Amino acid sequence: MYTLTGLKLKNPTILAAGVLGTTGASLCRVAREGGAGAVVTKSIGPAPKAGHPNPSMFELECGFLNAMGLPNPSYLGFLQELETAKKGSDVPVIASIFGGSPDEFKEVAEGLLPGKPDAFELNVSCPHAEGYGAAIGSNPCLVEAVTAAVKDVVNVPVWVKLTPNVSDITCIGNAAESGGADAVVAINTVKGMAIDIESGYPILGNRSGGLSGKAIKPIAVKCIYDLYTALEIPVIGVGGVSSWQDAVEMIMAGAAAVQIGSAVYDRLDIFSEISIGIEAFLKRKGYSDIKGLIGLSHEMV
Amino acid sequence: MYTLTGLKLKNPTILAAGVLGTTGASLCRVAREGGAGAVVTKSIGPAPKAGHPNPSMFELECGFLNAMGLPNPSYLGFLQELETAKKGSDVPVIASIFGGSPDEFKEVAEGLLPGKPDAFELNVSCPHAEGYGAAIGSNPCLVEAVTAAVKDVVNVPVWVKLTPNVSDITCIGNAAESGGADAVVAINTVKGMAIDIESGYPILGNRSGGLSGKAIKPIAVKCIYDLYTALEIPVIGVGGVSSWQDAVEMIMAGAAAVQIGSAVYDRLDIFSEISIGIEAFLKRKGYSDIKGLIGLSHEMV
Amino acid sequence: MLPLNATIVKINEESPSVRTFFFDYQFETMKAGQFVMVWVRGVDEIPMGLSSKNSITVQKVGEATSKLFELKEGDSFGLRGPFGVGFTLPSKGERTLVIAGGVGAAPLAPYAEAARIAGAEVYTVLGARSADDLIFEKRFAEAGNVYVSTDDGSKGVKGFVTDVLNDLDLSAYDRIAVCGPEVMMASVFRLLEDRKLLEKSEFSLHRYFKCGIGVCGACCIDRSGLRVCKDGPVFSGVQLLDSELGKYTRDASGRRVKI
Amino acid sequence: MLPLNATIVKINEESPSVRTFFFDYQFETMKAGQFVMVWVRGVDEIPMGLSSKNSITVQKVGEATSKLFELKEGDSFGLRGPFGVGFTLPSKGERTLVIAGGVGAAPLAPYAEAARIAGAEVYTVLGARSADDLIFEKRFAEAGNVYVSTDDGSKGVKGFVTDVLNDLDLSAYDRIAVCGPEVMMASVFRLLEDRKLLEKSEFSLHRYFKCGIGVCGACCIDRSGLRVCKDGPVFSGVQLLDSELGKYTRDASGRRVKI
Ligand SMILES: Cc1cc2nc3c(=O)[nH]c(=O)nc-3n(C[C@H](O)[C@H](O)[C@H](O)COP(=O)(O)OP(=O)(O)OC[C@H]3O[C@@H](n4cnc5c(N)ncnc54)[C@H](O)[C@@H]3O)c2cc1C
Ligand SMILES: Cc1cc2nc3c(=O)[nH]c(=O)nc-3n(C[C@H](O)[C@H](O)[C@H](O)COP(=O)(O)OP(=O)(O)OC[C@H]3O[C@@H](n4cnc5c(N)ncnc54)[C@H](O)[C@@H]3O)c2cc1C
Ligand SMILES: Cc1cc2nc3c(=O)[nH]c(=O)nc-3n(C[C@H](O)[C@H](O)[C@H](O)COP(=O)(O)O)c2cc1C
Ligand SMILES: Cc1cc2nc3c(=O)[nH]c(=O)nc-3n(C[C@H](O)[C@H](O)[C@H](O)COP(=O)(O)O)c2cc1C
Ligand code: FES
Ligand code: FES
Repeated sequence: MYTLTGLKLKNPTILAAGVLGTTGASLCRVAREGGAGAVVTKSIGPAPKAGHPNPSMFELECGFLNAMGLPNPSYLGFLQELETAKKGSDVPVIASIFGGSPDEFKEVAEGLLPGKPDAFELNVSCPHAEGYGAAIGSNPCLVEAVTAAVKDVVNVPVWVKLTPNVSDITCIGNAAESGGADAVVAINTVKGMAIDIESGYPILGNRSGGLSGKAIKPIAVKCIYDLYTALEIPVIGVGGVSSWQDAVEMIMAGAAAVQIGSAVYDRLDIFSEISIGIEAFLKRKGYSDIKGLIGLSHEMV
Repeated sequence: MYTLTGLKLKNPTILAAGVLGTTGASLCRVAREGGAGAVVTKSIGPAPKAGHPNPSMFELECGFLNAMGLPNPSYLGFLQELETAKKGSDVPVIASIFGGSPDEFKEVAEGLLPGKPDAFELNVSCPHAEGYGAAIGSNPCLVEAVTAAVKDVVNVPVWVKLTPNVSDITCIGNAAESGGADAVVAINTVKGMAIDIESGYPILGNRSGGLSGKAIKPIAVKCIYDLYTALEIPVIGVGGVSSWQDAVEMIMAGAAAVQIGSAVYDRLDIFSEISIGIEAFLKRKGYSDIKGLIGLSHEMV
Repeated sequence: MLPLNATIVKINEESPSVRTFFFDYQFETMKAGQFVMVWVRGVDEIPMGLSSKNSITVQKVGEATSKLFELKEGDSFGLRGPFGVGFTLPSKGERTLVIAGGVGAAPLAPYAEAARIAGAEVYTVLGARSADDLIFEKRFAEAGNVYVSTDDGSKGVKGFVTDVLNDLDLSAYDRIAVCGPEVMMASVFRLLEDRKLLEKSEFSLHRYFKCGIGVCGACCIDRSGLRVCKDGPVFSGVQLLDSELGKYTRDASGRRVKI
Repeated sequence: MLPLNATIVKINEESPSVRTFFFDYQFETMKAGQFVMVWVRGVDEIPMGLSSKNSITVQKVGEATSKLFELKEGDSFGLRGPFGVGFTLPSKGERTLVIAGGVGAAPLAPYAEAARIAGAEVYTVLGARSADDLIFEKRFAEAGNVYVSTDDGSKGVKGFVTDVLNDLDLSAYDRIAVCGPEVMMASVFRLLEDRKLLEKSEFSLHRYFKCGIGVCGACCIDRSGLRVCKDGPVFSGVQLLDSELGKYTRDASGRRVKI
């Protein structure tokens, strides 16, 4: 058992937003069969959205590209899924939400409150949805306003998920902290695209999208490292984690917990596998819990 | 033969800055044995610099991390190398330069003019050298000023190399264009880091550095695609090219030529290999030269 | 994997609304029931079962399939795959019942053929709206016995595949493989559930796919949370107990839509 | 590759300023002459030849090597490698001459051993400042004959290895492998050039390494532009004709420094 922003996590591995998080049943499966310590839902918005046309995700030599386009059934449509998730999973369920303005964020958060999410994660970082996500998340003022707006109407922890597609992620992290965030989550996907050379077509239906998986781990580690220095609140690490070694690396960079997205491609029980690996590492190194590892690399000079 | 900003390239593959570019002899070897269509020198500054302590580069599962720290013998020390390169290589030699201000850039450019470089490439994009590189390259005003300053004192083409570590690379590209740049080069490395979990130490001597190689290709393709739309001047593509397919992909995204850095790790003659591959592709597809491919993906809708 | 470029080498008209597209790439490791993501460039990418190592068999229903129908030999599309879990092959001597409705015959024809090659006895119940819409009757016949049903009675039994099934001793089969419209599959499911034969059965499901590789979660079914694209599309009848099969599906936004 | 974690299992004092560090990892594919990048955490990463599959032999000269000398059994450092091109192994029956000066014996001891195992006749000229500074004399002696020279005459011939070489019929050897201080290697090079024996010879060079993997260009030599870390560190004498050997080297900034 491990406490993060007041939530009791089964272990420090968390399902990342937008991955296997569209239905309540799927979230329960990741928690129970997959062994995740907590799960984050698909990002939910104010109105139903079909998302971008396919192809919306594919594997690259290194990592994955996706441009889902925030498909979601709206908070009204998602409420029943959230209830299922809360009932059937034995771990905290964090509702990821998005909107085009502080008011929309507020509306969605309030709309989901009846489903009793254990926390909210604000998606101000999706790189391929016009007017949403990174459009907000690269502007510190908007990030602070959105965070404050949601904090105002909920009394569960609020995490803010950051985009790496900015000159200085710590400046956005600071804005979230000022807005009252209980934690930041770093990082969302990195802007990227791929072209089919036989036809000349960009492969994604949306032409460009976000890079995830192994390719972005060093980028995530650097963002986490910098945020750990800059902020008081915890940093939750995400981006390219696919082994317990990756998780330990992020924790040493400053992550208080790690989220795992693309790596469910290989196996669903990656969460148990990684949390067992972390435990074994702690034991071998003589640490009583992961607290001793968080930010360790900052002390090595 | 292929013309780019007035230079006659043997083929559209160019050695990237900072790779095998410290000595004149090495540049000649890449041109002659490697088959590069043009070569760019190591970035040269106003005073000798030893660079960061080792480890300064290593291979990751996907790509490479480096933090060389712009080691260079100063323009005075480099003049004889430039002369050797010009004498012994049968292709254009582009001098990469850096400085901490428009005046320093000017000083270095003027200092190297006796070596008769065929063009200058302004490094405003190195992510791990305080006060240099990306410190300038994320500020549009400075980029414009630096470009204009160098344009003022040289009468060969000036290329400006951009960093992807900004919210909007097209805004920096526009600044370079306004400053009089003849081309932009995209991208330099992406900020990243890695930690040794056995010891907790960041692996790079400089703690963090820049990601290159396969991991960053989708990021580079996206930057090139966006710059092609935003600018009038040519975009030279770089980042993760290690096959002719990668080169064609970048060209279709909008690159007028490609630079190759990390991939010399596998084989030095990657330049001939890729230019032969491009030729064969053009022939198979019935194009008379690469002009027909440049930016092709923008027409596919 | 990136989409590979598949060039059409032959097009067969199977019925007024169904065509088979043969391409110049062989999915050598393909198991019947596995699917590919077919990228109709500039339009959409959609899942299609492999009807052989180098073909898909497509019913024209909407934008992407209509665009496919405009393509000619020499034209090309993108392909990713093969993905997902296929039908379990029978062992030598086993009696296998194949139940195919409409274009559901596409993944089942290679299954019947592979089952025959494995030395099983193959029986097929093939249903369609009319005689014209029957697909792959010849391939199934070459693999074993075929019982035909058509809604309009223009060939075989008039009615649905379940009408044929009611007349068969289903307990005599070791394996039952089903693919077809969801309403039909739901009827077959109930029938097999009543006769306590679900353990022997496998169904190939159809849900809205986005990634096709088990990451995005668009295709998950209730209440198991199983992913149709990765844990399926072929599921055993037992896995589908207490499931959404025949009740609802989800659209691209994730909203439930009644069946 | 990321640096692997090597734990010191034994330390041998070879001379007052040279120690061998044995570690708990075996570079099974190592060829004599190849090197590893030794990461002394928090200090520096430096190249070291492998003196066996699981050891490096280090002369204390500056910051990083001094820090290594502070380490004890059970301590660890990082290792990347093995990198570069090693010495060419002789064939059975060939006569091989090994010329080692100072800590240059480190990569040559495993070479002499491997040559002997390959069935070659091995002769070693081993030079050092004084008897105390002779390294691996026993390993060389077990592999074949050893001629010793010391600057101060405390053992063997008083003088340099070249003084020993002048007395040998060098044309009688099929291969000549050389490693030692640059001034010594330059003398040997000139001697072999005079006697037209460069074709049989190989030299292991020492230049300032940054990446160690052939990308950064820090270690390139004139006039060939060859990379010492990747195309070397072992070069044939012919490759070094008209080279900077014995004339200048480059510091970390790339500036030329006279030798
Ligand atoms: C595993 C699997 C195998 C399939 N095999 C075959 C086959 O062998 N032959 C065949 O003709 N059809 C098959 N289908 C159905 C086929 O995918 C749809 O008919 C096709 O997607 C319709 O696309 P459209 O653009 O023409 O129609 P649209 O007008 O876009 O939509 C019509 C209907 O097609 C379905 N559909 C559309 N897009 C998708 C999508 N991305 N994923 C899933 N369904 C979608 C939806 O039910 C939708 O209501 C299979 C589906 C799945 C899931
Ligand atoms: C291929 C190769 C194999 C070597 N094998 C051995 C060996 O088996 N045993 C041994 O004792 N020494 C070996 N050396 C030399 C060894 O690398 C240096 O002695 C060591 O780097 C000194 O580091 P320092 O911090 O103690 O000294 P410093 O005080 O940093 O420098 C002293 C001198 O060491 C050299 N040096 C420092 N850093 C580097 C570097 N990154 N790359 C190359 N040279 C450097 C320079 O000549 C410098 O002037 C080898 C060198 C090379 C290139
Ligand atoms: C298919 C897919 C969908 C995603 N959807 C969302 C989303 O809805 N909201 C969000 O904040 N992040 C979303 N992400 C980003 C992930 O949560 C995560 O930040 C990113 O993928 C990096 O982690 P990874 O490398 O472990 O996948 C999505 C990622 C993928 C691959
Ligand atoms: C070892 C190394 C040194 C580099 N030094 C420079 C440099 O001095 N100036 C510069 O503009 N870019 C430098 N770069 C960046 C490359 O020129 C190139 O932009 C980047 O590596 C991406 O290309 P690649 O993936 O082909 O390596 C360096 C890259 C590497 C790997
Ligand atoms: S379609 Fe994405 S998980 Fe099945
Ligand atoms: S040290 Fe980098 S190329 Fe040799």
